[in-house]
Amino acid sequence: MELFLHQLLAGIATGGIYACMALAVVMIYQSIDHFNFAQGEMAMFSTYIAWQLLAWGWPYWGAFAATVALSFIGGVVIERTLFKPIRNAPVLSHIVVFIAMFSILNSVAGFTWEYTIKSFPSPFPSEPLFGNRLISAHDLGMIGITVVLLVLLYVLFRHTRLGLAMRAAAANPESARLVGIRVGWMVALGWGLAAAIGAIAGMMIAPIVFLEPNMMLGILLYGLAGAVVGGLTSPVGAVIGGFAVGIVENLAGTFIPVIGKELKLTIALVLIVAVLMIKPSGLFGRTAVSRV
Amino acid sequence: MAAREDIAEVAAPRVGGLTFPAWQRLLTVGVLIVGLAIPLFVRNFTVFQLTLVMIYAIAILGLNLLTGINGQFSLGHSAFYAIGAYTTAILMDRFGVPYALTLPVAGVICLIAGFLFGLPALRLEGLYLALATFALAVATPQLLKLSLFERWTGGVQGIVIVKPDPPFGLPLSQDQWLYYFTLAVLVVMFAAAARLISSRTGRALKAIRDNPLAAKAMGIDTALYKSLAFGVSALYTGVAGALGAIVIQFVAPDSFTFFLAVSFLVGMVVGGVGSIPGALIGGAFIMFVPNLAEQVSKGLAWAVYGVILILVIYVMPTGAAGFVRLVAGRVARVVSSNR
Amino acid sequence: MSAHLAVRGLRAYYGQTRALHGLDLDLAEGGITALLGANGAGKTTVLRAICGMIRSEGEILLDGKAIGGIAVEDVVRLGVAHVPEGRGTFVRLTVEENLGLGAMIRRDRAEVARDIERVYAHFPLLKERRRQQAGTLSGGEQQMLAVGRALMLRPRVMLLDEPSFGLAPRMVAEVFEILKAVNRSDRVSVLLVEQNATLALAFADRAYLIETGRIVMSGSTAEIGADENVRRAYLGY
Amino acid sequence: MTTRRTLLAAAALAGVALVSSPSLAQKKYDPGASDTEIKVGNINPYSGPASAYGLIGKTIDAYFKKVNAEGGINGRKITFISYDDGFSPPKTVEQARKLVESDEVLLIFQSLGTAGNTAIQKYMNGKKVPQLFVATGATQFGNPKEYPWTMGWQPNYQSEGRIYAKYILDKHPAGKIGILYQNDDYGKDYLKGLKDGLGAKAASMIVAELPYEVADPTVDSQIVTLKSKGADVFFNVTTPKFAAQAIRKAAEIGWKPVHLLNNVSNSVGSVLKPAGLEASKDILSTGYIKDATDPTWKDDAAMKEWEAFMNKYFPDGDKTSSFTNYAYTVAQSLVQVLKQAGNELTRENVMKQAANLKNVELGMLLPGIKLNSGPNDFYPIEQMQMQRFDGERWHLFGPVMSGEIGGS
Repeated sequence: MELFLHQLLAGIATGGIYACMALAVVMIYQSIDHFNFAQGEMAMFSTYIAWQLLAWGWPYWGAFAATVALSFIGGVVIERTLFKPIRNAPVLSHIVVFIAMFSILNSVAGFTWEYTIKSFPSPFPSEPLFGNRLISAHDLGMIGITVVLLVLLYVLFRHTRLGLAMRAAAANPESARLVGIRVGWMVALGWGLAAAIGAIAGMMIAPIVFLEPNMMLGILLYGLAGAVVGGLTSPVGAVIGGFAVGIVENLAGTFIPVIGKELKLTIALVLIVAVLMIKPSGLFGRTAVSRV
Repeated sequence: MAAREDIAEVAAPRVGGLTFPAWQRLLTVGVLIVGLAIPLFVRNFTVFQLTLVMIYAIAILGLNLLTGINGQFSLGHSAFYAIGAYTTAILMDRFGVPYALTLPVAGVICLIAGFLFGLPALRLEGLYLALATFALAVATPQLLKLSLFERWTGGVQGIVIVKPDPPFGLPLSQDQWLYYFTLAVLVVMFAAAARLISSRTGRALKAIRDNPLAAKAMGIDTALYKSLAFGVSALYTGVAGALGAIVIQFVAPDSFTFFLAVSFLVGMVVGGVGSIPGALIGGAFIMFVPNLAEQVSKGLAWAVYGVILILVIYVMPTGAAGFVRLVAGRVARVVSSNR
Repeated sequence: MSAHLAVRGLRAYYGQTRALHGLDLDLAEGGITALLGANGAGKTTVLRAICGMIRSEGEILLDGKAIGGIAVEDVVRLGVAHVPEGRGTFVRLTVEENLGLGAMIRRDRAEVARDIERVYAHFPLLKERRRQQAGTLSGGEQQMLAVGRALMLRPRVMLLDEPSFGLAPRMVAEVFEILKAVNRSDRVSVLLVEQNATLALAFADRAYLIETGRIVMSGSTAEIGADENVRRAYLGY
Repeated sequence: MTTRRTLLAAAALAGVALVSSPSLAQKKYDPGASDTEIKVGNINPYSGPASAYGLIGKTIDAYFKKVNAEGGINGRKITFISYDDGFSPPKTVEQARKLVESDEVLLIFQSLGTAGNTAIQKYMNGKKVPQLFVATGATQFGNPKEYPWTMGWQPNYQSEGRIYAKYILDKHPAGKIGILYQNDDYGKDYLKGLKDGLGAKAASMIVAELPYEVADPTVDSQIVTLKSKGADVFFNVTTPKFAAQAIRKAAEIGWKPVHLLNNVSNSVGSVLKPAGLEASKDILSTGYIKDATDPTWKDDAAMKEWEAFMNKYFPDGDKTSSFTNYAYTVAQSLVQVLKQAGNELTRENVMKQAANLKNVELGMLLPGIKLNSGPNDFYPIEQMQMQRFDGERWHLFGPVMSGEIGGS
């Protein structure tokens, strides 16, 4: 029982990582209607920018803010320069460009900052909270920031004209143009926001997993899994999905005999696919009403 | 009137008195002749590389049958490649089966594996299918490593197999022989794919891709055909994997990571989604372009690769096959307007 | 009456294929003009070409200024509202969000709020369903929503693509009544594409007949309606 | 014509006769060697999941630049051709064949990774091209009877595992051992070494052995489990990133076992410092190379030499990474072999000289540790010494121990 509780808490802590990333995944899905494979590498790259600023002696929150701003601009620029020209190409061609971006960012980061791990500071206190040693202040802080982001996104999407325009542009670009929405810029904005959220996720995750060019490889997969389980259309679902994946993975790894510890990831993935079979649009996702 | 001419030309462009399909046939024969001659004139190492190109081409063609013809999406074909490779390696190493006989076994096992995977995949579409196949790709190396199967798979160590010598005392090097062997398999599989696409089954698969609801209404058993597409696709990729194991002489979990699946996808898109000859171009691309990128810059090799990839997509958004069609169409128009 | 929207020598393309072969069209300021023709004649294509949704050549003049080749959203910003074929509602958004989107380019919040009420006054059913996802509405209700959304733009020109499609006859009359009222009160110029020629001729004051991408006849609705060929081919008597 | 043939025959005879004293031998070359150059091939993961190791290839490259700048080896310049295999065995095979058949190198040196080296082992031995000083501690690369063209270099993982076993049996005979290992050949070799070393007691002493995958984001879950299983000896078989995670997580949850950290990850600069020096206190490990980030060696002459080399030839190189120390030393070992080979730069002689290292001392090896090899001993380094971290630097203790696997 004690082990169960401990693993549950550890699962929540890791789940926080996935939730953070899942949120960025949902963000990009909302604006481009598919998934960006280079998302993790973008987050990793942003985190390196923050690391570099810190190394130059910037204060933490200054570097944090600058990184978020730079990432936002970077996201917009990537959309405008890389994806606008191939707007009409098939989806698979877009995916190949994502793969290209993935290799470029990974390679450039490794070339510039080396592949040796770097520690990245946490803005939260390092002593254990409430005498609880199983979940650190940083874990809690990260979960808190995820929730704050979630609320901000909710407000943006549900209660502002800009958010409404973004949702419209993603859901039905042609109709959105017909009401005068500049769809191209909405997509670029979506990229910017996704990059900014990714940057925050990266800066929250790096203190836990250490900063190195390949740090996002596994996390992106789990984040995607979380987003899909929760439903790609629902930010709340994505965050819950992220936690669910973290908890399931830890419990499966610990309590399923023989194969559990070796196939932790596989079991988590099988469960996710099972969820999708029963509920193809995710636990909290809405099925699009399709007109025939 | 002008419109009617346009349509007529798009339907059957003629260049130099030959229709597009006629050019294709001519080109096929030409490529085959060159393919037969090449190993006699180049180094063994190049022969080996070209063999790998053909193997990748078969794997990419497999993926293409699924994505290009049937419209299903897979990021997990490294798994079927791995199953094919391990089938061959285990049969050769543990049971002493001759290498040539392992290919059909690998193909059948992958057909079954693909069909079975295709069943649950039926309920998933687009991104969700992508995730499920992605999961398959990620899980594959773990399953191969699993200590439960270590007796057969060799666990993390993998299996080393012996490279076959040419039969009947043919005066060929091992590399040359494997090249011709692979070429023969490739020709058979490409021809079979071409027949499949133009058959009733092929039309059904394409109908499902273009309009699943209409296909259903026409009485096509979409579930069966979609699973079948998965199976056949896996068969192709599995046979490629089997050949790969023989040529590389080694299988290990690290050989079949998610990056292999990504490479297949890249090869398919670069060659042209839905194009049979495009698979060869795709195979050559994933074989040679990374080496080229490495020559440009060692530290930034993958950045260079990424840039090349982006440029390719910009120039040929629908892959090499689409690009050729476009150019052929243009040429045809210029030729006919000069006539 | 000057031409509010004038089209000269319009050619339009789907990919490599040409669908319109040079056609002229005038839309009178404050008038209602109908575009008649059989299925596939190119009626919808004309509307799509005017608001820049497909590639076209030739001149398109709004108030005498060329608007050919500019982006859809910029055409819309000049006051051209297009109710597309198939309605183009945002099915996952609520009714009220759909209406709000119609006024996306307007800055006068208070006026927008008043206009929403005006649309609700026209279509009380929409008010009842304001919090529902648009996808849950019936075809007729969605059509009302599409018209309402177009009105939210306070357009100067409205392009309507088969607004009667999928509507019960009683509803059709209602929608056209409202359109006519708006046309009069706001002096909106309307270009109407209709399969139902009888309806269109009753509603409009001018009409064009289009066949395989070309204008084959134009004139007042009275003239067109009186034409023997038109009566036989399109009016069915 | 006749005279020339006779001359050639005489030369060949002379070559055979003088084989035992290479410096006097006639010039004799295999592909890849000439009067002016020696071509050395290498395969490294510059991309992909193991790209951190790419630093090794880059450092070796820099070191050979230094050798060349200082006049080369017996007047010959080293041409170092290094390719990327992205840690994928099929690519390793392709690159090895490219090096042998296209670039025609004299030998392949320091190809990295167990799977990749296994993949090319048969090929290299078939071609009779040296696969020298492979960059892996797997035990299968020191088997001269079956694979006379393949040789390891670093102490093998199993030997190291046995050293820890010896320590545990000696100091904590009643300990409950918890193991965290990377789920691949490297992790399993360590595991085997430890279990062999513990012998019959292994089953009763080991309370948990938990694997992790390279793609796993964290090893937090495993650490929590190890603690709750009541382990009081922690055998940490992880690569640097996961080692740092494990050390930090253990400290975070207040788990204070006897912590045995594998040599792969005992760099102060790139593991212990990121993990937290306080948290790393009292960790035990083994060493054979000096760690540049350990202040113990601050004034060491050899370390200063290394630093001068880094500053001049590899200024962008990450000096906190132990890979640069490692690569520098292994490159020196190759230079030693090539020097010994003199003018007889044949593949056979290269292997022969590699198997003829006698008490070679290299500056960056810990005091007392020497290179030794023989026709039946393809493990040049077999000695290690245990060390304890005091929160700032490593302190060596106990005797220089040698593994029991090599020399067979």
